[in-house]
Amino acid sequence: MSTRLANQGRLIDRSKQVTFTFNGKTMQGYEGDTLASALLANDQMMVGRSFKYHRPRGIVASGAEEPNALVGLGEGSRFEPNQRTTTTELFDGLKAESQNHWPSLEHDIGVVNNYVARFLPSGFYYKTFIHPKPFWKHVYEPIIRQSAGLGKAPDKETRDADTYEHFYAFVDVLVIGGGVAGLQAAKVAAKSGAKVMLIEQTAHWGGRAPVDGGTIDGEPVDKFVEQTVSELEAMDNVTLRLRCMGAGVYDHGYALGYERISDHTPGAQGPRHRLWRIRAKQIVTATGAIERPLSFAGNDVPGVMLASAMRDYVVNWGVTPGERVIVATNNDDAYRTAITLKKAGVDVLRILDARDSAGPLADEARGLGIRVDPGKAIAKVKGGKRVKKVAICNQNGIGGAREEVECDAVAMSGGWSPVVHLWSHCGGKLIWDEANAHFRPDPDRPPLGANGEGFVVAAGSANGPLSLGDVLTDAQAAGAAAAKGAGFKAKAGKAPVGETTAEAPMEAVWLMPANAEVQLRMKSWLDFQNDVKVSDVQLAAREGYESVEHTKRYTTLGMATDQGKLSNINGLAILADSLDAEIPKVGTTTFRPPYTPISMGAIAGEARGEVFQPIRRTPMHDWHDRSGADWEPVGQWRRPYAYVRPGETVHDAVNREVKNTRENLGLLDASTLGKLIVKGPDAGKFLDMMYTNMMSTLKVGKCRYGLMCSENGFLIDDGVVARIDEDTWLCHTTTGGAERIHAHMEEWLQTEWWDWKVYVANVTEQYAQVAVVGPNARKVLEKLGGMDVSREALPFMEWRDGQIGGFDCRAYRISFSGELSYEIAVPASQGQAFWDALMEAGKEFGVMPYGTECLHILRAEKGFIMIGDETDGTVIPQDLGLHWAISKKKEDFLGKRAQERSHMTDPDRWKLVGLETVDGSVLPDGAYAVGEGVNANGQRNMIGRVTSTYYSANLGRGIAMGLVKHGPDRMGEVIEFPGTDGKIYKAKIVDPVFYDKDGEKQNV
Amino acid sequence: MLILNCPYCGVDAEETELTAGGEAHIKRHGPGSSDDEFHDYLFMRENPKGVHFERWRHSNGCGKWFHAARCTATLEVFGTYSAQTTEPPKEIREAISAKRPGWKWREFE
Amino acid sequence: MSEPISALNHASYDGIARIEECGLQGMITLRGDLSGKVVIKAVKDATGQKMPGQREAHVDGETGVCWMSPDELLVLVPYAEVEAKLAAMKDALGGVHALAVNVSDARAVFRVSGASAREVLAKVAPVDLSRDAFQPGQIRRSRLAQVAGAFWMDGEDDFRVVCFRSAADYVFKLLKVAAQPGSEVGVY
Amino acid sequence: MKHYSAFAVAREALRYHTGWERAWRSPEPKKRYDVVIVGAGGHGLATAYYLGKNYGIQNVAVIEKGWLGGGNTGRNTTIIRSNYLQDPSAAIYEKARALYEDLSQELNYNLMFSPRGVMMLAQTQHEVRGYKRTAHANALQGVKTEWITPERVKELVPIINLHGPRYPVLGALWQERGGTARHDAVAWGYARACSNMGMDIIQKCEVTGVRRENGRVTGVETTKGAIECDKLGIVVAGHSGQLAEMAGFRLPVESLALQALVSEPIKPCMDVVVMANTVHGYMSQSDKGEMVIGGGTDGFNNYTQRGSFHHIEETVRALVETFPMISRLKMLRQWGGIVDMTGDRSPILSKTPLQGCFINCGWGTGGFKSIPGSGWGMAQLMATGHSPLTEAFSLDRFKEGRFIDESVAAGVAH
Repeated sequence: MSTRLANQGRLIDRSKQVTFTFNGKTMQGYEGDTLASALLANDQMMVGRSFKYHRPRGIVASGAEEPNALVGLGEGSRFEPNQRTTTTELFDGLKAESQNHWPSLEHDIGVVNNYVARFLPSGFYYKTFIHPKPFWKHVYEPIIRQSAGLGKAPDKETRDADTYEHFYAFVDVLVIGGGVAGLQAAKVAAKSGAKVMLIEQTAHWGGRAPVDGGTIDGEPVDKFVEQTVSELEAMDNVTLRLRCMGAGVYDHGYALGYERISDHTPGAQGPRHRLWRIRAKQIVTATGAIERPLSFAGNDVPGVMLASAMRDYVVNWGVTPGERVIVATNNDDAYRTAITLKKAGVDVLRILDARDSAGPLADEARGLGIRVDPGKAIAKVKGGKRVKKVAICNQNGIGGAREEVECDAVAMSGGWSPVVHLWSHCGGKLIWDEANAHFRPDPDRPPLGANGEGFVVAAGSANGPLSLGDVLTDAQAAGAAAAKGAGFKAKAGKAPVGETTAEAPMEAVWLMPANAEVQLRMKSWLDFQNDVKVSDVQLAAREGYESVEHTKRYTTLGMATDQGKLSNINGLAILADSLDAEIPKVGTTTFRPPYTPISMGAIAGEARGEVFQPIRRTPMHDWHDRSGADWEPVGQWRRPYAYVRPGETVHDAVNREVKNTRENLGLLDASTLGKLIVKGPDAGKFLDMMYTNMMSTLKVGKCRYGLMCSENGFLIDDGVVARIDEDTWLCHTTTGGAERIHAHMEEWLQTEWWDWKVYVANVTEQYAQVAVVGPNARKVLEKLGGMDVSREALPFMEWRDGQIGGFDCRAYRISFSGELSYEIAVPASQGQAFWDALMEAGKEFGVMPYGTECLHILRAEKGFIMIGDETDGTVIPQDLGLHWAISKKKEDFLGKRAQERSHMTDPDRWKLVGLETVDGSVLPDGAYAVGEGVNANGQRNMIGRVTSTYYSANLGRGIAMGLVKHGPDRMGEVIEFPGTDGKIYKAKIVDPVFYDKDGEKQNV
Repeated sequence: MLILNCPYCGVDAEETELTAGGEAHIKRHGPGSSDDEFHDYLFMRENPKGVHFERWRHSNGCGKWFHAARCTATLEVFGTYSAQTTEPPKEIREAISAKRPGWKWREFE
Repeated sequence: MSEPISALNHASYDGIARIEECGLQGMITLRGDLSGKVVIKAVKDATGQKMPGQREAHVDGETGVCWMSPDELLVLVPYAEVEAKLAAMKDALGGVHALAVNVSDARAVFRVSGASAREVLAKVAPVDLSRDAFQPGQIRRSRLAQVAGAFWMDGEDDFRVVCFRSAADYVFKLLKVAAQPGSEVGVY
Repeated sequence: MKHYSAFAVAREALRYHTGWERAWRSPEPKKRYDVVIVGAGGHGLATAYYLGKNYGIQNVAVIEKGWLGGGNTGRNTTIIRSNYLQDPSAAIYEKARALYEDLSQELNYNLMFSPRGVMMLAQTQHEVRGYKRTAHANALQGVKTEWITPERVKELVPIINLHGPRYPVLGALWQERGGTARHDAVAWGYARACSNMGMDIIQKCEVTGVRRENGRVTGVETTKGAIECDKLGIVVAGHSGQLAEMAGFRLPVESLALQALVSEPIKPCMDVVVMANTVHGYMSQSDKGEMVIGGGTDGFNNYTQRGSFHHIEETVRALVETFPMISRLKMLRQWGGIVDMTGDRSPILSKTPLQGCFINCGWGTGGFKSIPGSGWGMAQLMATGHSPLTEAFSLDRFKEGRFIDESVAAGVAH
């Protein structure tokens, strides 16, 4: 059984007991434990079920590479699925539950897959479940979906109780990984004066060197770590972060740091995670190495663990995963585990070394009384929910001639692979190291930065060297190289001297035993979580899925939540062997960020709830909100769709506003319309290019409606232009158009006509603008007093500066409703006061505010087009009968040439008309008119479509506009619009002006 | 996540401050141009895997348009320069030649 | 004429930094040839400040001038004086090609102050806000999360932040989140 | 070719699966083929397949620089839908969708086509009008879609937040028979069928030149030697510009990075595909349980298959707002592909100035869902010189100003 030892445990505080629950069972651990170490201390060997076969699974690693021991953590608004126990710090009250089983971890129905595993090899689902067709969607897939899926989904209405944030940091050198290599590299870089940031994913500095032993400059490793950290802490140019993982390396020196601020103190004040967006001139990846499992039958039984992990559990947390342990290895390092265990009082029954000979560590082991068997291998581990015994065979064989030994844990070591993920994310290349049988960074092909030079340097075991001495030497060089790359002079200096017991060379062992028969290969796991075995990779190769990417995708090797940290190289080697190719020729799959999964919350950062996206507000926003506004998002703005009174529906409110504005007085908050000042000696010439109409000839004091097209000919905006003085114009844009059109103007001025003397400024928000509309519009303004707003003093399509009701203002006599109408602009800071004054003064004239829907109906009654309704990016002004607004005199304007192309001048283009339903009903939004027959693809021929359709309370019937083929030539014709409701709507083609055809009302 | 130096305000701006504006040094063709000329002006774009000249706007910054010479295969930036030019300036072309001997882009090399 | 009201009417929040809306600030956008004598003099007359260089802000309280781009300045004057100053400026600029407009009401101004002020801004702007990179006397136009903004420092730990008036509510809420208790980063 | 079935799997299991044969042969190229297709992605393989199946043209080689299905076919978010607005788009995407319905059976390879339904949320009045318009158009185009209410949206997607503080869900355009398929399997299934017809799929073979005589294509130069052909199809997505240059013409396309990501797998919680265009995000849940999420394209030319992280951020924050329960899920993996974009963001399936040479490119973000329809139309075009499916997507439409612009329907073309 796994249990807490009486001694050891450098990271735990035995004076601080912590209580937690696993699957409802209360357990005890210590402060400093990980959830994994605490579970082991409570003899919880089995912690989950695998993805496909639902096999019992235990803890196999001690860090980020753990594939098996994932749990659902927390509850309610803090529940999180798939949390890795090995990287979860234990805290009091922690609640964890195991995953992917039903009804319970011990008794899981899904395990039936295990019993028929032979019938479910890789890719079996591509070959089966094909017939009968409807069964995939309705039978097979639901079963597969339910049995896959790993962690429990959070409740559908869950709202995350925590907050998240981002932080931008700029450094010369970012060092990722706080082991001895990272510490040393950071120190060297920092001493050059470079601004250094050092981040470490765990809660502790030093990495695994303190566990592995040895000395640095004659002192224990722990002491070196302590000293270096305090040296770094004392330097102003160094930032140190624990619990901050280097998640990804991106172009131009961008790196993501994923800081888990309060995962170990849930509910604490402040954000839970912080996503660091770090810009570094150079990045040092001191990310260490990960031990590889050995591929033998039953290597997935709970109790089989990486040798280094077993050592970690003993040394760091004072926990042993077993009391009678067998060690299997192809290298000397695993002997350290045996020695550590033995010294901690654990029985080490055998060391099975696949090699024929080992180094001095073997002598030390033997000296402690441990039996070492050279050339031996594990044929099979027996046991279901925990290890019971091991069958031993010769490594060179098929797995016969077994001796069986009872034990309760197995430590395995297949050698070490540098963590090259962060080196590789942004294009760093790898080379195959034959001696250590691993891929390591190729220093000649690093990721390239903005200047074309390499910007990532690997350091320590992440770069290949595995012994303490080599690691420190390498880190010294890496730190100096990074500082130099960042433009600093680093002193070469001498690396600290690391000393450990010398090791004999490892020997690559990709399968144990070397010629294992198929029954064993079918039980030799490569990818523990996704249940990919040696036989699966061999099957993929046999079936022609020869590219490493094909194999990965066909078998799902390396696609689990650990992203193949343990399985990739082993799988690759099996593939290479199957193809009879060299490993480096087969190559690796692509390493993609993040290094380990990061929370969606952290990625989203602060952008949630009220600050998810900006809501732009006019000065009268709060008044609208208080006054029943039913809001409509328009770009980033919100505009009142209608002001709904108690007892009214939205539709009622719209009809009331429509009638009142035509009959009495309506107020519209028009502040969102864009206002651009265009000034300069060449401003007239410039606006003549921007607009289809002539703006240079506009007289000072007057207004003109203008159309803007893209260079591709299509309408992009419209609005009223006012000439302010000899060289100044004010251009109104649509709501949400201000920034776009401002940018559009600047683009042409800066990149095409940069010699034209024109300045543009966006003054949209300087003003609150109110449309005062209706037969009583003049009366209310006259009541407020000030400027002469009479027909004579302020005629239609003119503007004046002055005062109304004591407010400085600019009044435009323009109308988008066909009514007598003024748009009055006052300084934004007085917008609300001005609005209040109008509401107060307007009482006797029946004033009511109106919203965007009323605005739309009023303009539709008049046949005025709306950008975004009548236009959709494919419509040219000619389609809309706006020839009058297209200057014939001008040689050039944006869009003119485009509008000469054959398809633009095609007489068959659909043209704007009015549409009146025969029965007075309202045409459906977006309905299409049909012609005869079908086209070559069997689609109904269409001859037109509805662009705007409303119920007009003033006319008591539905009105619409639409684009119809040859429309203007077909006045009076009735055409048919099939609705999606099955009805056919019949509408007569009419003039688009439905109300006050002679325009008498606006010009009074 | 690119960083480009805005030649107008001198900021090393990261991509989120910038707006990409497509290929640089395109000659406008208006009324009077042939269908082919107009088509190429609007739609035909160099799409090189390698050296490219393009327009950017420092939109969340000084608001100015500028040009950048960049490699589309490695994202290396050879330099940024004024938008008020009709062709890549000599020093930019030389900087590219130093890094990518034999490069070619449209009529420039 | 009624009492003018700024976007958030002096709203404030105390977290790891203090966030307060400053009320109305007179502002003039001035576009022109910044090396031209006329423009230099107009700026001097309006603010008493000399022409700022690239990304410089010469600000003293409610008066000052900020470099916005090679042909644009933001001129700060007390709100009550903006019309008079603008008229004088327009007069002075009479002969040259330039544009001066009142944008006082188009903007909102915040003060972010306190020991964590740099960190609060570094959460929302992609800008190096370390002491050696950003100091009083400089202005930076950038983005504040999802909207455009600009800021300068009136003193150590004391920023003024300008954004569009319509975005004031968003920026205030954004800064509040960034300044929430317990969110000190501990680097600046 | 060994027939795939549950019985075959059981039979093979008894001999430990040692009896399976290659899914496709791996031949050396012959000197000459009737047709050479460059690009063994979904579109190239489908083109070859329908050339053989519909027109009996089986002396075909499909040449692939890397490994088959290794480009955008294996990098997309596997969504299949045909609720497009414009007639030509609706026609080709619906053809594709309809072919997907029976493709597993036809190819004897389970592509896991799952018509789980695709929903496009309307979150502004403008989008409401746009999608109602699409629904009307679809009805006339033979594409079955409908406008559904917010209540129905919630029924179909229990994890959705209808009342976000920013944009409420006002309804959705719903295509019940849209869905997803296993992307790799589409390439593998077509490849197996092509190989079975005797076609040669030649991987790790890069085209280095296009042979021409008198304005006609005569073959290609490759890293495995010269190969003659009568007709050449260029179907290489992001690298179309390079191939076109070899063939002596230019294309109005630009290559951009498009990104996607998946979460860690969780138990089923979302059965349909949801696209939220106002906030720019879309998400579905794979059979493995991963939430599959699509991001946006960068605005600049890029061949690195890496995108900019801020697009991932924008997408994720939109989806966290739309589906708040994903906040504590974790992003497992992000990746990028190179998409080729045209001036109107619709594809090009066309003859080219070089006689005998055909181009299929510019699918932008719509490539996967169109594979069978594109292959069908392209095969028809190459075999007969004309296809109603591809006619509108010709190269000369830009000159005439005859665009196929899908962005008008408020929807972005994912």
